[in-house]
Amino acid sequence: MNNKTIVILQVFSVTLIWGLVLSITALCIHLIHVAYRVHDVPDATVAISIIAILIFWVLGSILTYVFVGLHKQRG
Amino acid sequence: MRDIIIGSVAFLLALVISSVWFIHARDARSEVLQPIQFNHKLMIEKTGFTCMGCHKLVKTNARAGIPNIETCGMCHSQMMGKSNEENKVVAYVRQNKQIPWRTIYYVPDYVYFSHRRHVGIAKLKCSVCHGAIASMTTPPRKQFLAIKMQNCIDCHEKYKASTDCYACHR
Amino acid sequence: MARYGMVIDLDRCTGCGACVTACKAENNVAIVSEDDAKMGRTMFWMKMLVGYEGEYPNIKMKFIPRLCFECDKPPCIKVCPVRATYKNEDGLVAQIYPQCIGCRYCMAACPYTVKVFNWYRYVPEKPMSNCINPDVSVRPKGVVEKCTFCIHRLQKAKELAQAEHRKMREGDYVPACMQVCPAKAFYFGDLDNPQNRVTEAMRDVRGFTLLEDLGTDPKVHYLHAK
Amino acid sequence: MNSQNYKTDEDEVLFRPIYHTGRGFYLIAAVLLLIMLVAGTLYVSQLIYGLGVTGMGEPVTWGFYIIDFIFFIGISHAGTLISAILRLSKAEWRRPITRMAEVITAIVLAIGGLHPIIDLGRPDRILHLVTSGRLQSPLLWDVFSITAYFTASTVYLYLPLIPDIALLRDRGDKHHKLYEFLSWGYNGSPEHKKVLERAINILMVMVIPIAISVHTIISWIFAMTLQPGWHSTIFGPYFVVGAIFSGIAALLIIMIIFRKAYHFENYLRDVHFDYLSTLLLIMSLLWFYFTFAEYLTGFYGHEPQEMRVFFYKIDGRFAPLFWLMVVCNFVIPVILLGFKKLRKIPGILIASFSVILGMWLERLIIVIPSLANPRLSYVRTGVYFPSITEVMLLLFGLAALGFGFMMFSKLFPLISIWEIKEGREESVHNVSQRLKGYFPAPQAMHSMEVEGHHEQ
Repeated sequence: MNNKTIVILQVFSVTLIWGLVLSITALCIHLIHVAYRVHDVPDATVAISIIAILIFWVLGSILTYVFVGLHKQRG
Repeated sequence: MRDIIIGSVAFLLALVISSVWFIHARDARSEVLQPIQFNHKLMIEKTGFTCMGCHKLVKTNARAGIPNIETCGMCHSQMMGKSNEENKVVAYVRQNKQIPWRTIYYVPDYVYFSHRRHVGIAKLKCSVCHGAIASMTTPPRKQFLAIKMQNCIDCHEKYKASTDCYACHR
Repeated sequence: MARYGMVIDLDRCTGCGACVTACKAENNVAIVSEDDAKMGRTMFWMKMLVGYEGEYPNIKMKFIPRLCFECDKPPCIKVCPVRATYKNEDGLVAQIYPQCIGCRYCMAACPYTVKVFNWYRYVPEKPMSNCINPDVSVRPKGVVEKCTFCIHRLQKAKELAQAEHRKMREGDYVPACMQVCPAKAFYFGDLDNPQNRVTEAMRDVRGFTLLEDLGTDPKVHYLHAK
Repeated sequence: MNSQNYKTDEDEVLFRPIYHTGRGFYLIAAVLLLIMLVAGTLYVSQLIYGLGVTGMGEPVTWGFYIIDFIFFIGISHAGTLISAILRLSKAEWRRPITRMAEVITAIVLAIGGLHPIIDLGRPDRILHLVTSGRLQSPLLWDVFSITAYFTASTVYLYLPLIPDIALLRDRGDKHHKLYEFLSWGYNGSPEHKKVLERAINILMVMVIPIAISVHTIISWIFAMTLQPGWHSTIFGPYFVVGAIFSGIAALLIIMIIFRKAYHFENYLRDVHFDYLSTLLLIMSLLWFYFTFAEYLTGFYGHEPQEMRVFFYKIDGRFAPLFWLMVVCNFVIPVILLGFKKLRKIPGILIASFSVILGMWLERLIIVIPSLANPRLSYVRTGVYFPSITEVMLLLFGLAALGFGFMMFSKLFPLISIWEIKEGREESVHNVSQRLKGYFPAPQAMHSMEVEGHHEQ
């Protein structure tokens, strides 16, 4: 395992968090869609998902910020 | 470190295998072989029967009804042709034994499915769910339209039938 | 769409328990072992609640057959995380067993405690296993179940009415508990139809519902002269 | 082992647990693993036979699992919340304790998050939450808030860990590649420090509302229903206060145990315990205030259904537990922590254990009596007695917490080394600067610096 693999793994770990963030976003959109289809209080669903999506996006961004910041000035 | 890699590879492998197995086990039902290689096409062509000729309850009952040997026996108490399969039918009729047909289409007990609703009231064609069964020369070996809720819902949405869970679940 | 409701005349009810038995038989409600019963796992969709009024020796027993009240504003459906319980177009509170994940939140939210849970997979023993009603599913383990107003009867009745090209009539569809009541204490039918006997009974001055102040608007009313 | 070169490191003690493992460690780990194994077996039997193996019935349909769920999630507030608040308020004494607090959070959240799944009748249908989840249900709020909190607290654990990982990487002994991977190329340059500091600052502000929301939402699971004893507006803050309360107690216990085991006496000093236990004392008083307010309003209103639950708690079957809870959560901590003489390590340890027990009892007393006394007064009062499965799964949670903590201590330092170093190098200067900024008068400089030492 050389340095290159480690960097690839590191990039992979950042994509993981984005995988989580995006899947949460997709899940929220899916749930909103379902709520609209069955007329089950969609506005509440929208309100809750907005908060959830926002939080996860900020979390993902912070981690990415650190990752980019630590790699930019490497060496 | 090596242990970690080996462990995670093994874990991923197990995950892949189990998920493949899981998906596979859900979809692929082993094919069902009937005791007699019944020929729907020949039957319809020779006798001019419609589906309802043999599946008599299809419009009035929840189950369509598989003909019993008394029905078969009306014609097949002796050989009418030369086929080997007919021979078997005749044998069953002579022994007065019901033919052990095997179920292909079945719904779980928590689902209310009725042919009356679909054929009698909604006037659906048999082929919607059972495919071109009238022109088949051998009995179907597996479900033409898999009995899955998504299939039901797709059709219900298409024809604006009720998609309320309580329309079918019980 | 119809809005099915029920009225139970407590002044007629003798507390015989025929409705309880009929419900158990009709809906394949499990009969649990003695040990389980002691832990409070008896399963009743229709339960005979017994209240006592007055002081010894002038005690008056009060019988209240309690089924799911099919509330118009049910507290249980609000909390279900997977839409396994919801109010359907006929105003019935549906409980969809294959959808239920068994979190039992609806049970905690129901102020009337009408829901029961399948703690085990109950396999009916020999004589009873012949008495399974094929129209009703046998619930698997780990799901919540409750009175359905005998929904399987409605499914059939609706279909028969459709096949005969007519509208549903009063009496086409009655739950099992009402059918067997020897005291004729039950009224059942579409509440939107003012001609029904049930709507008439609902206008009775003796009428009340349990825990009225919660605003759940139960569709099962009781009649009782104070 | 070539860590000899580093023997000169002033904080060598903090690295030691990573490189040296005593026999006691293996012994305790084995015991904890055994407990987890037994509990795991029992859980498998629950999977096979159904929830009937528990002691739950009707109307008590929630039992130990939900209690443990609230309890563990409550403990998780030890970490991120406390460490974030302390960081935010620039409390310098936080430096040696933040890491432990954050680790507790991450581990306990994972354990706590498992409990609702354990509690499900059909865990095989968990995917229904994805395919047809209802965001209107408080349970789904919980799924989201716990996921968010878990992600946030893991990130919040990880980011301040990076410099330490880099230190470990530079030592180059054990797990070199792992540290290389995890350190994300941190090299301690001012730019890197700045990036990390900024990220931590944003996170700690963000983590506080998330942490508060998590326990508020858990309380809403109960408060959103109409049940007597649950349907209360005070539940959100009440649960949060209880959570922080039990969190601090758990943190104190872990600190005392690992201080002893890993010889951190020089880092976790009396002043840390003193401050933390003062915090515990404040939370105890706050908890009492909330409990009093909650029960008094219920009692004064005298709604019959509410009173049935109320008397069941303070006078009926649950009275011993209720009063034990009051003793554990209020009387013992106030006595032990209120007097400076008793506020020593043994006293703090006892008080913390009593708080942990008391808070667990509090969850029990919230969940069970309300369920046992349904609103409909004709329904019989329920009985509940836990089965061995439920007890073992509670032990599983505790064992998993201990085990997880021990595992963590073998990979990463339990005390934030860079923060200690930074504190040593910079904060004395920073704090005195800050103190100067507090007061206008330049004449009293000398006496103020003496005070300054006292304060931090």
